[in-house]
Amino acid sequence: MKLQEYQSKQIFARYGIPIPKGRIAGTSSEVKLIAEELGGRVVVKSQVLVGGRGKAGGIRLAKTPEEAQEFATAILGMEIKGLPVRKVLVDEAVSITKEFYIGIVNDRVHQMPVLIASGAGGMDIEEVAQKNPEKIIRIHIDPLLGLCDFQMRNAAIGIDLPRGLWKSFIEVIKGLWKAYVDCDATLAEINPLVINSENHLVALDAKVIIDDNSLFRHSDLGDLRDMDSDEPAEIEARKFGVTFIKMNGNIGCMVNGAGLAMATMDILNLFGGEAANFLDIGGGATSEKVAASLKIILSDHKVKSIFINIFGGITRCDEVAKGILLASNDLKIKIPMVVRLIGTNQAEGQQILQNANFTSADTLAQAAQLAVSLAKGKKS
Amino acid sequence: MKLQEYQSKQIFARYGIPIPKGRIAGTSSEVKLIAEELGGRVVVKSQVLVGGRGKAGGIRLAKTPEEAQEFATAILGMEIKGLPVRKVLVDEAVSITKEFYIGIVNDRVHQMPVLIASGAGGMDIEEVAQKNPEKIIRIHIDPLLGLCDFQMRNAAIGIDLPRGLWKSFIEVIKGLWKAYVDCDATLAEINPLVINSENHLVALDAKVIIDDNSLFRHSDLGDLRDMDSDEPAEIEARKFGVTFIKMNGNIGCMVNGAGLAMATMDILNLFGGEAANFLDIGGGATSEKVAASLKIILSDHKVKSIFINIFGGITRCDEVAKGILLASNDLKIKIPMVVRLIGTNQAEGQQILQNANFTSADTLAQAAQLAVSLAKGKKS
Amino acid sequence: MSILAHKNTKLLVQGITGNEGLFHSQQMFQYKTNIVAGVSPGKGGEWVLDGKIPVFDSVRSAVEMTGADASVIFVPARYCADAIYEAVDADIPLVVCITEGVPVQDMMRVKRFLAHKKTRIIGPNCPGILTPGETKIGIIPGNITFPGNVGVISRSGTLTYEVLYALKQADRGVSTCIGIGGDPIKGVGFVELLEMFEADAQTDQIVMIGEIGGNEEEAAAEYISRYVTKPVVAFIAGVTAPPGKRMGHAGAIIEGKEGTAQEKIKTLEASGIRVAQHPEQIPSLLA
Amino acid sequence: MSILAHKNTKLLVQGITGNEGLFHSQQMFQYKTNIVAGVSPGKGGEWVLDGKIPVFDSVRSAVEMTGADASVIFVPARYCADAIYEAVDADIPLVVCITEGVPVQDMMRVKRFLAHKKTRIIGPNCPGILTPGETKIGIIPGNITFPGNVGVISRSGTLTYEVLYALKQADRGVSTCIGIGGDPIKGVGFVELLEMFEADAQTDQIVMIGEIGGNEEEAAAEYISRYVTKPVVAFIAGVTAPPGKRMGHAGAIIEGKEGTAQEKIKTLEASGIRVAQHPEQIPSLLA
Repeated sequence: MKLQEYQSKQIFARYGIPIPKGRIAGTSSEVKLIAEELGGRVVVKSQVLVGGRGKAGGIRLAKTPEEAQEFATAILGMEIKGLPVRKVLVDEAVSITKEFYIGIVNDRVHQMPVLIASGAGGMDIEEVAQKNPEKIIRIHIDPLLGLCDFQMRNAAIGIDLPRGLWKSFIEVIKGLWKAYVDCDATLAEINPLVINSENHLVALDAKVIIDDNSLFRHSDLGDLRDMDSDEPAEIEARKFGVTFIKMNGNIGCMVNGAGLAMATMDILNLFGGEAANFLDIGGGATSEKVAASLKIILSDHKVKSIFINIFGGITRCDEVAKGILLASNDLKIKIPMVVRLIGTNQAEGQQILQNANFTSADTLAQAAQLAVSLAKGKKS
Repeated sequence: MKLQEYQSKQIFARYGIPIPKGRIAGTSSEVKLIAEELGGRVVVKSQVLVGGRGKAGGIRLAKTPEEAQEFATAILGMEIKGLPVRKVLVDEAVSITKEFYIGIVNDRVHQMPVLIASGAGGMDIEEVAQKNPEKIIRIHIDPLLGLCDFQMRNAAIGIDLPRGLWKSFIEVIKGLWKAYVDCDATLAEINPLVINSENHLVALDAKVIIDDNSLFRHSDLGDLRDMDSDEPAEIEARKFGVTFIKMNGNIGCMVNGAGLAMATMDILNLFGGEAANFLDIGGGATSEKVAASLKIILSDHKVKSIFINIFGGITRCDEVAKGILLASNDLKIKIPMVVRLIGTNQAEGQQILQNANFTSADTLAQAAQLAVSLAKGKKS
Repeated sequence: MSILAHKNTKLLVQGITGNEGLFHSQQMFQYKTNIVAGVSPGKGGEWVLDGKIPVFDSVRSAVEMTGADASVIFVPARYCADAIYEAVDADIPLVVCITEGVPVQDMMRVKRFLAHKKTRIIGPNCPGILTPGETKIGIIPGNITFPGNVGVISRSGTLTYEVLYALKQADRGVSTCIGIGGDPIKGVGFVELLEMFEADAQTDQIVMIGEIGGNEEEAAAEYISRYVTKPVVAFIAGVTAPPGKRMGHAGAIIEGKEGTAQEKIKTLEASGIRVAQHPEQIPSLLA
Repeated sequence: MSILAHKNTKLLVQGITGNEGLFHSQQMFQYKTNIVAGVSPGKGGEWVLDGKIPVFDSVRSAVEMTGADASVIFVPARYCADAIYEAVDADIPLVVCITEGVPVQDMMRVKRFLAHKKTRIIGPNCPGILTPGETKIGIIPGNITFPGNVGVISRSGTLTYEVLYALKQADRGVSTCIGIGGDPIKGVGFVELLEMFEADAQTDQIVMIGEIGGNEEEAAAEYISRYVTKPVVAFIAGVTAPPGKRMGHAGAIIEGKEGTAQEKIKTLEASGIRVAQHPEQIPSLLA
């Protein structure tokens, strides 16, 4: 779960990381008031969960409250990479003398968190990592011992931080590490961390991603999810514990298991078709979940055929079959469906569907080819 | 550093461990007021840092505020094992249906903390450990991972706790572990932990010992040290960073290093003498520290001779010699002194003392024999 | 023979009284898996599966009383790390963790804790182990495969079933099938299992099912080219997955340039491993 | 030869710019210890000991630049655990920690962290290592002993010097002397060093100096009776220490019945080890 910049900054502030004075606003008149409070020179920052906000004109430096209001009006009307801007963060303008990157992320290859630091902050850190890997300091953190002081000093040394700032730098990283652990983050990042004209460190931008699996122990953080950043269909799917991601094709997919769902999309592609979505109904899907999934698939009007591929382990084929019947009766589905049910309670599931009018197939390849040809308007 | 019961309970309460309602008092009239507030039936508990308070009459159950006042008057006048009672804890009386022991202590043999639990609480746990070791549950704790839920359940199982109380028991142990870690305790103990008549767990007694070495990071805890429990000479010594423990003999000892100090006491014993004290001036002793140490030794009027045995490593013999001169001039010491200075700046040290009138000796055995015979009144 | 688990493996089920634990214990029991005990704190003393399997309050007591030498975990995600620690503390050599949704930081701590311990962990978020005709530890359906000479290793769940089913249709049996799970931080990985299959007399060839994300397939390719003499057929899911989109699977995030299906397929083929275009093609690529 | 440290050992001093670190670095330098670098965070680039020894900001950079293969720690107690982790992280094989007053829980975490690491820790709260005529790592005065065939192991500080001095008076030289420190949780213990002395060609006999508290002497007695062929002479301090009284030394708390000097002496003698009545008696008990 990605947090917005202002949410991430609020978390960092709780851990003693210095952030600019600022407030969140939803209207340009609020922005003007905040800019007046902050003394006039402010940065108006669109709050959307995509990169490249600056390039898209979603971050503007205003010299006066009036200018701030004007910029806010423009930004609050924007869409950035398809996402509408509904909120802006108004931060006091900070004069920057140097920029750094610091972040803590999960490193799946080394199976532990890694502290990443660079003297080349502010720029696209991924580009730096590719072109000048020696400019990126990587320090792995023992997850039982935690981040040690010497490691934070090594980071300071590695990015050539002036010695006078080591102490406050270490406090920043300590806060970042504590935030990362306490919030079950998979990423906690400050880019850029700057030295301002008073020679203090300030976190100008902030990004936190929370591990979705950990939300059971962070009821407070769960509320921070920004629904605006997701497709409405994705939000609807999440309510039912279903993972849905919209794709560009015209074959609606419903599969159990992420790996099988990907393989199903891949095989459609192999036979000349294209999936309209990734949809994993998860393990042990109930008939209600199945029906809801079908509804979500059908909300995409490009869908020309539906491919249901269920291999029952925890999931029972009879439950899935019931759900399909339920939904096709309710929704009076006219779009052709290819249904493949294998595994736990396979016989019972196929029995339920036998009387209804679904195209069935034994092999995955046959089923995929059928779905592709149906999408192309051929009769089954 | 041992904490008083009431201090330990205050710490436990901060970690969610249920303790009886109660307050600390220094006078019997306060005790009466507290007893009235608590509804009459209270336990008046002497606050001294020794075991066996109950047997000594230092813990009394009062049925009325008047009785509480009466008992407090008696207890506040007592000495228990030589320690004057200056404070009493007044706790509401708790009706007990079952008693347990739980504690977390450092286990130096296994080099990690150990959770100890027993269904035989309230009694002398050390006696139980000796006579019925199977009644004591020992669960070692990984100091990096911390105490796990399953270990706490295993403790509950091991002491035959009713299942309905597992959850609150686990909360108590979690609090105990957190207190132990946060306070750098070497011991955190509840004895007894009881089930009261409402079927709740309550910590009736509490003991916490803080690692003296950790006090630099617990400025708040340092203030809790109870000076009443120590010899005035020991308190005075601590001020100078000197470890002093009073013993029963008549030969004052000043040594650098605990091991050598013990060996020095041992050799006096071997040659028929007895040390008046253990005194370790520590490493790198200054002349002021040496002078203060001599003053402390002389505060014991039983002392008939003084044995100074310094083997210089960090400690420099010339510094020690200067301190000896300083003190013997200041205090006009008449008691015969045997001084042995070996090691770092040995020559300079011996030079300083050469002109003064001290008995010197080359070997430890000679020096010890001299000190013994001087204590027996023989001329050197 | 087989690897990891066989008919004499004495299985303990952690979380046996939960819905999933009970359902799959029944399934395993029907497969004749030698289930010797269940653990469910607070329910020790009960009996489940028609009074045939005793339930204990703790893993330690279950192991003491029954000699269990493997455990399968069905407890909810929030209790999963503790369940693993409990199994490790009781020195159980093999722990299969079916639970999905375990927080990543929990698993990082578990992995660090496991260093130099005797216990081997499979999972979490995995379908477990199936040694056809001998034992089933986890949730892989038993009827979609039969004993044979193909060793199967997979990061996926249901995709593994698809592959087992395809092998069965082609009349190819399996020595042992292991679903290692798709989470970014997990127990045993491809390389360790490749080593075991290479040493296993019953296994003549190996099927490896990977997916986008991480670098395990790349590490496996290197290991195979150096140390594995038996033929290996691979399949990688996620060729059409958009880079950076989360696929409801922590394992399916693409990191940097690495981890795309295309990269993995290239690396595997460069190491001389045959890569199937779709799951049902796998049998035809076997030796 | 000798054990642990010899004239080619390249020593790094952590905390070299502090009072104690600088004083003892001078002493070590005078003893011709091969000091190659110092570390003092924030002072990298300076030079100490008359401009002969470079100071680095981090252990890692010091090791990279100088190839140091041992470190001695003089940093204050509050920074000690971190200094040890830093040395371990830089894969230094031998770390001698002189600092006293390190919190016990810090050392418990250090000990747990060290499991299966390459680094060997001596101390904390110890006088260090002296290989007479070759190198001095720590604070043992160099002039109170000379090269010979007696190996010395001690839990104490100044008492060790007393013993070295007594050996010198009796014209007995030393192969290596190691003060392991008196703290309850520490690095290398008696048994590991006994094993090394047993294997060391230069060492013909061993002196072991213990004190009250813990059970290390008992464990050593058992080890000696099983595996040590060279003669061992022991001394135990604290015969007159009152039970339960803290002796300003975390190591000197008597736990339960175990750990009294009398018990230790009994156990050692029962294992055939000669125990001296006082330090100066030790030379006469040597072979």
